[in-house]
Amino acid sequence: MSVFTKKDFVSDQDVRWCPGCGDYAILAQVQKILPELGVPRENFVFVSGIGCSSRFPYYVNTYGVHSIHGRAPAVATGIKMTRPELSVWIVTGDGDALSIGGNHLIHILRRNLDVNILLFNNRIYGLTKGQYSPTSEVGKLTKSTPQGSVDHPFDPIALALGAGASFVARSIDVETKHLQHVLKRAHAHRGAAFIEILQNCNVFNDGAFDALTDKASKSEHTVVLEHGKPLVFGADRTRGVRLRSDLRPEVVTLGTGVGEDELLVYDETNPMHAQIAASLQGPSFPTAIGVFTAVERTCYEDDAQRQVAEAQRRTPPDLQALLMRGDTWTIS
Amino acid sequence: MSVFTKKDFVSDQDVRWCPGCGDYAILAQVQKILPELGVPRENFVFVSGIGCSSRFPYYVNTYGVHSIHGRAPAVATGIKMTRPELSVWIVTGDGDALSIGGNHLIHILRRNLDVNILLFNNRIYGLTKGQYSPTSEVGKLTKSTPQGSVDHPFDPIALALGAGASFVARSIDVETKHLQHVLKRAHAHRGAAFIEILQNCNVFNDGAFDALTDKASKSEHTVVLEHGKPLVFGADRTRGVRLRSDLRPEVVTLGTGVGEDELLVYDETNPMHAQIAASLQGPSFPTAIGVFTAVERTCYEDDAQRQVAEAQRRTPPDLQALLMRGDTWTIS
Amino acid sequence: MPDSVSAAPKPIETRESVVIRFAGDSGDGMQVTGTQFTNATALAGNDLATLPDFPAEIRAPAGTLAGVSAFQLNFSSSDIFTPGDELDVLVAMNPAALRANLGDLRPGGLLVVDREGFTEHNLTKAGYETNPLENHSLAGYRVVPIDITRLTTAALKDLGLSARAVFRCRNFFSLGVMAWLYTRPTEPIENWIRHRFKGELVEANLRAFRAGLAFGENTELLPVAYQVQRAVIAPGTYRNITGNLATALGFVAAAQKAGRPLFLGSYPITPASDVLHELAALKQFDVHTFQAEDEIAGIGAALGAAFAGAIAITTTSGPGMNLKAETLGLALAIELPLVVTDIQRAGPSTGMPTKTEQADLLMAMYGRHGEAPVPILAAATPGDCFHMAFEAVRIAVKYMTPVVLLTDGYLANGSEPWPIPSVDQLADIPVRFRTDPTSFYPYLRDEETLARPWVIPGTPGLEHRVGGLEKDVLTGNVSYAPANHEQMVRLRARKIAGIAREVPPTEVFGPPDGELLLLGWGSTYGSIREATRQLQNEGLRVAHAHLRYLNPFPSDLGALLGRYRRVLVPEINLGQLVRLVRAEFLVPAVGFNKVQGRPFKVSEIAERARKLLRNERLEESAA
Amino acid sequence: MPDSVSAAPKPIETRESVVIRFAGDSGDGMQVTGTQFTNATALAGNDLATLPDFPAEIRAPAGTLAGVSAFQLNFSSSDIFTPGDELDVLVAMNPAALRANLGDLRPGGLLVVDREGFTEHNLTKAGYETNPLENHSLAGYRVVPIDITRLTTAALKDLGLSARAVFRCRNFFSLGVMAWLYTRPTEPIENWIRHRFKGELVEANLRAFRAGLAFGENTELLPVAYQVQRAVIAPGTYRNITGNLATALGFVAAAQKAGRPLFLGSYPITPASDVLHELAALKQFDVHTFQAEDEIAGIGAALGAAFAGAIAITTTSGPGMNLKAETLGLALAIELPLVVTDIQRAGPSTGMPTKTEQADLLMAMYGRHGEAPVPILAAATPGDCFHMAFEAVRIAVKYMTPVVLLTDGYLANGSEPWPIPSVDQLADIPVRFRTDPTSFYPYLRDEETLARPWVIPGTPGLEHRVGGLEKDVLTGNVSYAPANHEQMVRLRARKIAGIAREVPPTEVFGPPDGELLLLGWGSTYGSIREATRQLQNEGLRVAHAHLRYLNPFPSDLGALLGRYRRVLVPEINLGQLVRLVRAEFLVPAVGFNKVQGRPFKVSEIAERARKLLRNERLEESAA
Ligand SMILES: Cc1ncc(C[n+]2csc(CCOP(=O)(O)OP(=O)(O)O)c2C)c(N)n1
Ligand SMILES: Cc1ncc(C[n+]2csc(CCOP(=O)(O)OP(=O)(O)O)c2C)c(N)n1
Ligand code: SF4
Ligand code: SF4
Ligand SMILES: [Mg+2]
Ligand SMILES: [Mg+2]
Repeated sequence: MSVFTKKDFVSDQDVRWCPGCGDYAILAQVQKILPELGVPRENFVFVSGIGCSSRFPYYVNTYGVHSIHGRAPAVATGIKMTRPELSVWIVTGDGDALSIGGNHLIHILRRNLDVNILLFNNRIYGLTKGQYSPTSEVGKLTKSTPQGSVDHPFDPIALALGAGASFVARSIDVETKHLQHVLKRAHAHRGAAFIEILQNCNVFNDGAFDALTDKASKSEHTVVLEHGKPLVFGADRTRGVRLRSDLRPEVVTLGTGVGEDELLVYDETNPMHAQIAASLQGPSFPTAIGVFTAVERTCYEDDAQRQVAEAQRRTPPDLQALLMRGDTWTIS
Repeated sequence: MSVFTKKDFVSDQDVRWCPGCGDYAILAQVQKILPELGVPRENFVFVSGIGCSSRFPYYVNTYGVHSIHGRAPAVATGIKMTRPELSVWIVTGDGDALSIGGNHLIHILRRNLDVNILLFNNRIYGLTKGQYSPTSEVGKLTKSTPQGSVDHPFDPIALALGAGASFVARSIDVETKHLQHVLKRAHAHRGAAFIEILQNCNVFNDGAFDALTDKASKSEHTVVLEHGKPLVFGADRTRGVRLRSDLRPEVVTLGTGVGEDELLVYDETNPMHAQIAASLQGPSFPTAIGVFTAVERTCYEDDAQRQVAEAQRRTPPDLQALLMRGDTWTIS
Repeated sequence: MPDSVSAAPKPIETRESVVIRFAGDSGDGMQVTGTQFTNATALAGNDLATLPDFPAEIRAPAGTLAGVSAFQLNFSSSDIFTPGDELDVLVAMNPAALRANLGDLRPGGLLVVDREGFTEHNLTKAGYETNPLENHSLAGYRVVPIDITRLTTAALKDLGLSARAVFRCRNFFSLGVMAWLYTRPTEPIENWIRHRFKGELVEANLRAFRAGLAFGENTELLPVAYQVQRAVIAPGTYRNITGNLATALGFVAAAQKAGRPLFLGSYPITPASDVLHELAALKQFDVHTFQAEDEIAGIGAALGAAFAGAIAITTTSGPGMNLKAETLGLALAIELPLVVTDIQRAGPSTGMPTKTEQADLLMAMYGRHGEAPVPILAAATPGDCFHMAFEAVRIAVKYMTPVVLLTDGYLANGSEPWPIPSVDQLADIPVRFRTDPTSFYPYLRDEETLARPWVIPGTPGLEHRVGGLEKDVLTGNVSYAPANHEQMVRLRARKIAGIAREVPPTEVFGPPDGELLLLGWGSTYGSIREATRQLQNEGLRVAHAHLRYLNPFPSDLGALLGRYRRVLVPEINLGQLVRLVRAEFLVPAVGFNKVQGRPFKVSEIAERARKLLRNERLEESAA
Repeated sequence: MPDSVSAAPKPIETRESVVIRFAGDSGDGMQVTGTQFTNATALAGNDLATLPDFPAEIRAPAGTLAGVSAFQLNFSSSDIFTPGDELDVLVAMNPAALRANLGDLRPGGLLVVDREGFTEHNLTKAGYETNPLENHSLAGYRVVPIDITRLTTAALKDLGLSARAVFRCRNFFSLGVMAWLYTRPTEPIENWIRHRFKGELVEANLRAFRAGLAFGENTELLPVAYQVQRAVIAPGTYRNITGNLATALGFVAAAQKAGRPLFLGSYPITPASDVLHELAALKQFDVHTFQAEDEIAGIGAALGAAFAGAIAITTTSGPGMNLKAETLGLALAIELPLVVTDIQRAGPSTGMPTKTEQADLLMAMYGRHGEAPVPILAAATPGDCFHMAFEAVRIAVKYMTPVVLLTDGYLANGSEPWPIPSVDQLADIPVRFRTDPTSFYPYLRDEETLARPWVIPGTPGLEHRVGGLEKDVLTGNVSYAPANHEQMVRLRARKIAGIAREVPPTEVFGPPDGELLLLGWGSTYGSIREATRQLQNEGLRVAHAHLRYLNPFPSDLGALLGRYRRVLVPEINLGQLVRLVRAEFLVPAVGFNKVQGRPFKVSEIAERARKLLRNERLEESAA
């Protein structure tokens, strides 16, 4: 296998996102880690739906399918079932994955195909020029909601957990190192790896994640989940998340009679921890980023392939015999 | 308003379910409670998709729509948004609601329209004669899975919680009293009330819930969630559910050094309790029935109607003025 | 004394053909009875055609009209094309079965009933106010009432079976009576019983069957037995096959001949589910079945599989076909091979799921936005489903295009004797994945077929992207250039139109020109063919052509239509093929339409044709 | 000295009509410029037609061809039907705009460019190797290079604005130049600036605009100004309206005239989203908008709203239309009023979302399984969208049926002066919910229209169920009876066919018979009408008929087609209407097809018609 570099993963197509769009940063991180995964370039397939985010495959010089709105998980399922050796990546948006494509998303998660799902959550429909999305906050003023949106949004993490996902994570477009790390973890995970990537749409929803990305405020507004480590955050790492007796989280300040040992020590294999981390929501709580859940579960395509192999072992394929099955009679 | 009785809610159509089907019991309980709700009969609308369960509206003498496969929540949304005063009931199956209709289900839950959703979960596709469904257990042998199904099923309760549902409950076809109670609670809840009703399909998945319904075993295999009460179960009510320090539940026997005060006292407004109750799964745990979650949240149609009213207050509707808006010029 | 087969055998008369229907409650085992009678008949060397008729409900209440299940068989010493218009024999196991089916029994036909089933309770459920066995309303038929339940019980009495178990053997008693009456070979039926049942049920059903045979032999109600001579049938090895099974096998054979895995993405729906069931049980042939969350995911996964290099198919019926439209459009835009099978049922909307119809042809043609042409094939008979499924894969692969294959509920569940093809004689389906990176362009087309290359992931140096946006005519990169779009739209259309070059010339049954051409497609084949034969026998210059390629049409079709004074197009819809040929060839073809969820009777078509020809003569004499 | 308007005014010449296009980077504000020029032109009393052309990308990189945005306007002292084939004037704000649009400028046309935009950097981005302003490649045009940026900056220098803010005022400078050149009234433009902008931006844009005016007045490059006389336009009050806005208003007006709430269930999609946006802002008219999770939920909710008694509509474009098929089938089976609007765009598949096409007609006709007829209407011009939306609601309610309304991207975003209807003169849409329980049957039909009664929940004593299974012809209860199904299939078809009784007679522009009929539908109206006029002026016996009712056809259409020797059907597709009329009337109509994501030029149609007529003469003389 030849050694690839980032530029081998840059396609010859002009990138057509708006200048300043968060998608650029995500593209760069993906292109950066791909050569490091030990997978031959020709074995990568990027599958997307429709949306700004879903233009992604055009820009990555691997195999790719820019499919239809919401349906990338279905297409990816057929690819992965047919060719389990391929490394299949789904790129999707909050509209693509959670509005029209919500059902395919939850089904691929429950089936646990070994694919990586990157959901670019900009909390807006970018490509169609700025309608609110299922992740937009209540009261969002957009072209389609001039008096403010009234629907309670999905929390993509909670939804993925509810669907039984075996790997659930969150990162941020501009957190390049963190994003790379999470991408690699997703690749390493056997099973459906779901990553919500908070992404700034600087044209239609600029600054949606400013609190989490501004140098000044970000350490107060994010907490990084690390397996086996307590939930500590803050510029000087003096704040932490503790569980109350009613199982609800609370933010505490360390030192003021509160020790690190009272904080929740994160266990990414514990589903209750994932629920607690998912429930951390601003402004009173820092937003959690990192790996919420990573548990082992058999992959759909492995089991499906095993059945094929088993059937072949039990009954060697004989087409003529198949056609002749049952009662036959011969006219001569 | 005239006083209705159960038989006013029986339509003139022959019920066409298989003899012995669990659907009969559910129909009877619904017809029983409807007259008790204080709603004029003509204000009820039953909406369903396609499936054995979805034949339900034909048998209830109210307004009804037997729509298309998976789409009942969409149709119900239009009805409820247009006419919030109607009492709208969705009847659906595990295939209808969780396979083809999964997306509409999670969206109506997040939007929190004030409807009642009865999901008849028989863990099989009844109407199409017995293929496995998204709630069938792994390894299910059906016509379409002669070597056993390989997909990890959805837990409808967990999925509804992940979607942000404001009311989530479970009952059982043959638990007539319990079912009536849960149905009434659902009706009383303002917002989307989701009830999973475990239902026996005696033709294609007979006995799926035997452990939970057999006289002999049921008290060992079910625990009834009651707000403010500890999780006690068992024939002689000597067993209970306690939370371990790692937040995972465990079954304990009362008396043997364990007192009721150590058990989880159920709080239906606490999302963590709902998650714990949802995680109780056989054979090592009793299955929880009752109300998992009941929280207050504004209803989509209320907010939507409020915007209409607000707009009308702000700008009295003047059609001619609307047509004349913007630059106009007159040719004479 | 049913056991002592005594006396001289009764006389045997010969019949050319017989139409028989077994009808009973859905719990009465009528499908089994019919199938076994059919197998025995096939082994007896008759030509035959069958028509099962299931109730719409899973388990309708016993004894009701909604619960009636029936199985019809036409067998003959000459060619048979349909299950028959009218019944010579009706076996009715209860009042509901009688009421639901009597209308199809010809005057003077033989009516066998289980007399004991005609209780007050059952009569009421069937909607009879008085017992038809007693009120002379059946005077026009040859009624043979038998106490089937009692006789079966007697035959099984020392087996210690429950009354319910005994009751469930009644169908084999009836089968025995009919097997005697038509001198069917009993061996295959008895063998099947031994194979199929376990424990005492083998003995029970054998006894019931033999009791039926003995009853026939002894009863005075049936003074003669009948025989139907062997038909002259092409040599070969045959089996009975339903359309759905043939469809499944056709796909397996095609994938095997292509040397590729077969991938089915599907969502259950009546009457298509059986193709999924069949294929799910054939994984040893490298068959991968995916029961998807809905029809969109079914076709989406199939398209993914095609991209990855499998022979990809999806199966559904009308309602699901709507949902596949968008992905079908993507498939034709990215030009990947994929077969979409629509096993039509009565619509619109949920319609009548268990009933047949041919009303999805125009949707197959036009049911997508934009200019979105796809080839359309349609099977004519149950066995033909095998060949058309195979052909659909061949075309899809050769032309890098999705193909729509149409069958219907009648073909799906109907069966016919099928000459089993020799695997060696099935043509290979060449699959050549491109692997050479020199001068590679994803949309560089084969000059003859206009197909683009099939390049699968895992091929080094050929990494490329496909998608639904309009593409540059060569590179496949996104292009909004106006002229490029027009070129692509026309190329896609030309590619499909070009398939006509290998559509076989239209076979004509009858004179190459004449007064009338009956033009059909799909499952009306048998009825039209038989009607044509009758008309020809009347000396009329009538021919029949049956289209298996609906898009593109065979290249000789226009000329062919022009050689007949009239073109009549019988369809189980309101006129769909007729619209296509009128628009294409400007011929004044007229439709003959029936939309009742069931096939044409031969007599209906023949009568309509006669009327048309009479009018023609009238017009001429008036002119 | 831009401020001192000195010297004698320049001479003014008169033109009959002018086609002008403003082109620049998407950040250059060309849509605003065009719209303001249009408004001023409308107020000047000219007839006009416009064509905006957006880039496909949200924000393509500045200076690239992909980022070019343009707005075209044709204005005249006589009737105008199209935005014009060829440009008289092109304003190009940068090299990319020049390159993308120069091909449409007529030889000798006026080319205004911002000279400073032609930097090496920008030239490269546009793909120019040398500067066209310097290499004589523009010799065939009257080039007016202006230092727009410098002049704007100068005019705004003491306002303390950032360079970026100043740069964004350049479009008003260009507008000023053009307003001077064509003697447009400046008042409305200045008023608009005052209204639209805030703070110092009012002053900035006013100054830029006036600087442009002054520049025109003073520059030697523009020796004369032009005027275009008022057109003879029917009296009334006018506004400019785009098709999407007109569609939205048509629905609001219809719901108001029906006295019912308007319910829109929709999922955003280009180019349909604006209808959702418009309606979402009109809640005071009892408008309820539901942005659904997908197109299926959009139509599903609309159908629910119809059941509940609202005027229910759903809007989408091609890809979404596929997804609505199944619910549309349910709507016609349960017979509830519902309008489905398909604002067509270039397909197949994702295609070219921002480009126009007319290729969804056959999908509207046939894109559902089973026999599933619906009425189809199509708007001919932007303003006509209002009337057809209104009419669609009227028909839906009167006939209790879903209706498909077709418009397209060209109509959606294009605009035309629209005579504002008087609300009093819009007919009421009578809605009569049935409330009387005596002899109530859900499917008892009105004898004339065959419509079933509309009964809404909340009505005591009329509780009933509707669904997609086949229904008894009277009670609506589930029925599988064969004859009932046929009756229902034919009733549904007859109901829709019967609408023909109130389809207005086809208007013919030109002689009532003759050599050639140009038959069109939808947004080709203007091009065909103008081409017809030209051909008529050449003395040819050519007429134009334009269909706004595609299903059922007007009852006079067959006879009409028969009165012309030839029928030519120009369509922005591969021939869809032409297939329908050929099939229906067996007329040898031929198609003229262009599928480039943009409208026909008048000259293309005229030329094709001439050729056809020449061939006809040739054939005749050869005969
Ligand atoms: C069937 C269909 N419906 C609607 C659309 C229009 N559409 C394209 S992308 C999109 C939403 C995109 O939002 P998101 O997935 O959040 O992507 P973003 O552009 O924000 O990255 C919509 C509604 C479409 N292309 N196809
Ligand atoms: C679009 C569409 N796809 C498929 C079907 C076939 N179908 C009808 S019901 C059903 C599944 C029913 O399962 P469930 O919802 O669990 O209902 P049950 O019959 O078990 O009560 C399917 C696959 C259909 N009617 N329409
Ligand atoms: S619209 Fe928003 S999401 Fe789309 S490319 Fe532009 S900035 Fe990015
Ligand atoms: S198939 Fe199962 S679910 Fe359906 S009616 Fe029969 S028993 Fe009930
Ligand atoms: Mg988005
Ligand atoms: Mg079920």
